[in-house]
Amino acid sequence: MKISINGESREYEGEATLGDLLRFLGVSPKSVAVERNLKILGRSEMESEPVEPGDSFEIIRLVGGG
Amino acid sequence: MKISINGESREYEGEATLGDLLRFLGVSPKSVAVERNLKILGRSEMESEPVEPGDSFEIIRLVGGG
Amino acid sequence: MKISINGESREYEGEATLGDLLRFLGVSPKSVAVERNLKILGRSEMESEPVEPGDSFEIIRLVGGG
Amino acid sequence: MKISINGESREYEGEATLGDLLRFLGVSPKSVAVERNLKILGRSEMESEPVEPGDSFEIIRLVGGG
Amino acid sequence: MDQPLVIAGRTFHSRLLMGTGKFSSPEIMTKAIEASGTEIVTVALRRVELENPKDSILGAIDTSRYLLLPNTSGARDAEEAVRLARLARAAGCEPWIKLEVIPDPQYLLPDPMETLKAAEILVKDGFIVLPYIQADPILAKRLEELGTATVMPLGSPIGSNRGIRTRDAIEIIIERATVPVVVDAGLGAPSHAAEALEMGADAVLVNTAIAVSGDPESMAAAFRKGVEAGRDAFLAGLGRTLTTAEASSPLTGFLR
Amino acid sequence: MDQPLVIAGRTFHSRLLMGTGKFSSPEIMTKAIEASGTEIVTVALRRVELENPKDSILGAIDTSRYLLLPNTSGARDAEEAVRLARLARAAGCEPWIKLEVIPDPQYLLPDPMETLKAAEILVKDGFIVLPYIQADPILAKRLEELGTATVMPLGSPIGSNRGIRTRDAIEIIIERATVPVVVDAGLGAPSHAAEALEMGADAVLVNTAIAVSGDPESMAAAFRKGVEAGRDAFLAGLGRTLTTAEASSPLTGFLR
Amino acid sequence: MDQPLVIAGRTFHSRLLMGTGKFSSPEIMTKAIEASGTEIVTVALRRVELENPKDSILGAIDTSRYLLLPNTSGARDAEEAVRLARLARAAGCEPWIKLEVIPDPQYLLPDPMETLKAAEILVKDGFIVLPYIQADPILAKRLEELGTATVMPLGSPIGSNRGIRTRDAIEIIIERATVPVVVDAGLGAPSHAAEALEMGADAVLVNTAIAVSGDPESMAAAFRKGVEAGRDAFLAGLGRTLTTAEASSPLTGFLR
Amino acid sequence: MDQPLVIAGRTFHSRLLMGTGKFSSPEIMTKAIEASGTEIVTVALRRVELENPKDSILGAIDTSRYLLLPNTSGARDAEEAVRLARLARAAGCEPWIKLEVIPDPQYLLPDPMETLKAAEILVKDGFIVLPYIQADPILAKRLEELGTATVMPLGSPIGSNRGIRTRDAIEIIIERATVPVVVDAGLGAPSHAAEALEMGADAVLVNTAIAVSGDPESMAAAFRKGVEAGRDAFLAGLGRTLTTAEASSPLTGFLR
Repeated sequence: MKISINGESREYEGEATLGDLLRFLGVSPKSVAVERNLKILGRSEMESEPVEPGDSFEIIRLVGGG
Repeated sequence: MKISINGESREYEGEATLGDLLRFLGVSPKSVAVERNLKILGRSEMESEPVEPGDSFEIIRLVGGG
Repeated sequence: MKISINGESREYEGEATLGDLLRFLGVSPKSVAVERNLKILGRSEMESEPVEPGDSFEIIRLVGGG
Repeated sequence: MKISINGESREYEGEATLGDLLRFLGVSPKSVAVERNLKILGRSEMESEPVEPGDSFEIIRLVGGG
Repeated sequence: MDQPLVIAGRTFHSRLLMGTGKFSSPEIMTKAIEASGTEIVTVALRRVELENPKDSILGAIDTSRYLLLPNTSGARDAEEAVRLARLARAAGCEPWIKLEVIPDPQYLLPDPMETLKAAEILVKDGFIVLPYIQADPILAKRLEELGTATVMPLGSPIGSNRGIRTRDAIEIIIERATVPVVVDAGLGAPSHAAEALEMGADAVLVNTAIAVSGDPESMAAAFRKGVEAGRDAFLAGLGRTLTTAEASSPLTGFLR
Repeated sequence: MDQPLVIAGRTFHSRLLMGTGKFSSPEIMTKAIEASGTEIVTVALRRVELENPKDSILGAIDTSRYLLLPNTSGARDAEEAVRLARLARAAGCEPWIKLEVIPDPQYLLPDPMETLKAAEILVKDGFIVLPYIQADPILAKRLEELGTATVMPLGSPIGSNRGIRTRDAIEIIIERATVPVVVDAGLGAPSHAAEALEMGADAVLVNTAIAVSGDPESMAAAFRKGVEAGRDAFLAGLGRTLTTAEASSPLTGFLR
Repeated sequence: MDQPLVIAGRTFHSRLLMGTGKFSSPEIMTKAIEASGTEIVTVALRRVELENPKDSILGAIDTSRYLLLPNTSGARDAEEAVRLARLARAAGCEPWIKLEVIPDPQYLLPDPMETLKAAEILVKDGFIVLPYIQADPILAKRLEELGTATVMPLGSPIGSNRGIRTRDAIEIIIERATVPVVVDAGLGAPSHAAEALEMGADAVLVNTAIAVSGDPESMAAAFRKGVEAGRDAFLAGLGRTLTTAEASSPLTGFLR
Repeated sequence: MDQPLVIAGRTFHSRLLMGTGKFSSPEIMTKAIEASGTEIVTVALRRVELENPKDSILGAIDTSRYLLLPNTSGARDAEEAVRLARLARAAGCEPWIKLEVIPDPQYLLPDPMETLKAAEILVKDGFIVLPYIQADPILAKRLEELGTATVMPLGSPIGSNRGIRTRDAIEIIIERATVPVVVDAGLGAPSHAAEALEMGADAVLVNTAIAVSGDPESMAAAFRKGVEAGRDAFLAGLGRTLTTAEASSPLTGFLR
């Protein structure tokens, strides 16, 4: 299915939960925040949140800053 | 009748137009602005604007300022 | 005899050495410098330096300063 | 004869007065000061001051400055 | 040749705006206004004193020669400022207003939010708005976007005579503004006014330094010259500053 | 009414001394001198270039209108300075000399000891001596005691355009001097010149800021106005500076 | 004895907040954090790079010892700032946020109106808000009234190393604030940090000056000492400044 | 690693010299000396009071731990200064002398010529001379050439607490000196001391700011930290200052 991650359009054929997607991307859920279609997901929701065609995800992490 | 001018309550028995009132007070209409019951009066309205019991007037003039 | 100490004229009838004079004044030689008639005395000279009529002494010590 | 002018050694065969030398050089006496062998010459001396072999002259003028 | 100062389409040849407060007499004020060469004088609004109803500053200012610029001094919020602006217009002034919204009596610092709110209302209401503000480049830009005719950042607190203590921010405001920048408040000496113009400010507003001087007329003339000096220098182009020296006399040492 | 500036018994109506170095052409220099209103122009001494013997600055300066003030630039010690002063006199200048003894080519800072030594010799020799010095109040007093006609403390290094970076010391020099204090060097803008006069300095000397400006004639006029503005303000009396504000409009709040 | 710094009921013994940007490596950053003695480190939020998904700053900061203070850098308006704050919380941070709303990439100056708007929303949403602002005393007071935990006025533009160029305004902010005042941005040297604490600021935030130093670890230690020096001096009580001198040695002249 | 401070071949690990004047009691002075970490304390010389002959500062200073540096305060000319230096040596001090020749009681400014004269005599006489001077780079160089062990330019008048008001000149002195530069006088806060060391000064001397503080012991500790902070920062390398900003957070805007 076609989804958008951090502004890039991607083909994704994996399992249809966000947990799977993050594992697929190699991103540890503990260190990030995720928006699905502009809705910010809580820690607990991440694993089971579905991934559906056309979804748009923002995956954000902490970096150095002043 | 009882009216309020610039925050002071006054007895006024003169003619019942603002023009009369200003003359009575010795104020030249040309150099001031007047609010009647919070309504700002235009130059043209001043002369004929009625003065009624309980009216509250603010008579404002220009002074030195920075 | 009449001598001058730190600008004040004094009568002094004690023994005729500076060592005696300092003891008489209650000044410890270790903590001061002495000029006799504008000649600065070395540590070793102090004890035996004579005191003669008309001598003028400056007795200087260290104080707080910036 | 050999003379030095402003630090440069020169051959000069002209008349033996400073006035001649200045005219030869194209320098107007009115706008300069001259040292002959470190002696500063007054206005009046300039014309007739002799020029002799080995003399050293400094010819100085005013320029823009702050 | 210099361009004249243009505010809201109106042309001025003087870059010195003058306030009329604190003068010891109308005569002294009139002389100072004359000497300053100003074309814009600010005034305030207050209640007529009923014991003394004739008193008016208008007698002392020839409104055919000077644009009267009423201010909203005394207003602590946007609503009071708007009311004052409208009263000024009703009193016969042109719809020009020096907008100041000052909640703070000690340092007389303007309120950025209330100033913005009042500016929006007054611009819509057809006023030509000259807002007095902190030297805040972002605020200045927002006001300009709202349609104010100028921005008037402060150099230092009103009447403090401290000069331009907000130089960095005013430089940024000048760099970015598309409306005239008038440095207002705190200018205590002609050198301060000259500095503002040298920085590229379009004009300055001065009141206290002139009014409380030992000789207001001379001080007004001094500020006039200071403003002209600063403007001329800005146009002629100032040299860059160096951390070392640069000889003004030829460097070829004497006899070398 | 202002008193004129008096140096060594001679009266001047301008408080701006101008240097003649670094101008791109004699014509531009002449125009700038004219525009500055100065009555004293400084010049340097150098060897005649034998390839170009006719060249002289005198053609460009009307010595009937301006006092030529030769400087001793290039002198690194007292002896060279004295020699230069005497050469200047021999070249037909009046016995006025701007004494500068500068061992240091990078910052062009004057040598206090050599300056003092040269001043003593030149005063005895009948010169009217205007010494260029660090802003050192004790040195200034010593020179005055030796009989110099002025003291000329620096604001910042020559040609640096940094303005008055020695304010504290110059204030002390002014407070104590019994001869005119002329602030010299580093004045890069009319606001700097105005500041000096506002502080109570008797005059300023400017060269680089005018000569290297994009428009020397306008810049000279700007400095003239800056100097006049500062002097007028000093005479009129500047207000004191405050750390808080002081309202220029009546403090009785609006409708209160 | 000094009181510890208390922000939103939480106690800190260090008055130096440290930013984590611009370090050349995580190791150097970790050493600098350690040397600074800080208890609060700021971080930013950005998209995960999908090519490099493992990379995280969290590995380099022991969150049991340091409070992570995420900032809203990159937000140009209130809405983006609020979104970033919520993402930070969702990423596992405590609900503390350094609020910065910066529409301007050149000087990185904060927007007062958008900052106020975002602060109101975030305070209602349960965040502990530390807003980065211009040194505007009225704005600071409004934010405090909205319930922000501190105010963080800037000394000079971010990363400029210019120090405290807004001293007058910061003094007023400190005089009036009832929440801690943290001077942020532009502090380029320990002397700048010491000055802020001597003025009575409760803390400072430093990033660039440490991160880009030749030796970040030593510079962090230097800032730690500077902050402690300034705080100690503020508590001990600084002497007043004089325009004249006051002898430190006895004034009875020698032999007099 | 830092090099220790070396003066005349003697090594010191503290870069803070401390004066002993103006303390309210010997106990408080002793505690402050301890807290400052200093290794050099200055003292003055005065006549013994015959009514109170026992009184001596030596009881309060452990001369095995601190180098006593007598000053020549009270001397108005070279001759008095030399006499005082010799008396200090006769009183048992090592031949180190802080040379100050001050004709002026109001601003306590040193006399450059008399200082130079006294320095020459004292150096020949075997003294290690630390002269207190105006911030005059040429004078500093001359003293160094005469063989003084340091130069001690003033930041501002003694006891004025104004900090470094002679920054430009001190920067030049530091750039050129081959002996240690000790900034003396006027340092009123740890930030001033830190600034001096950041500029590259080798040490500072502080008295009034510590002695007259509400808590001299804490203030001494604060100056110690300020000096260390400034030195560490100088060694670590300070960033350059910018007129614009430079982001500390990544510039890739959020979600962009």
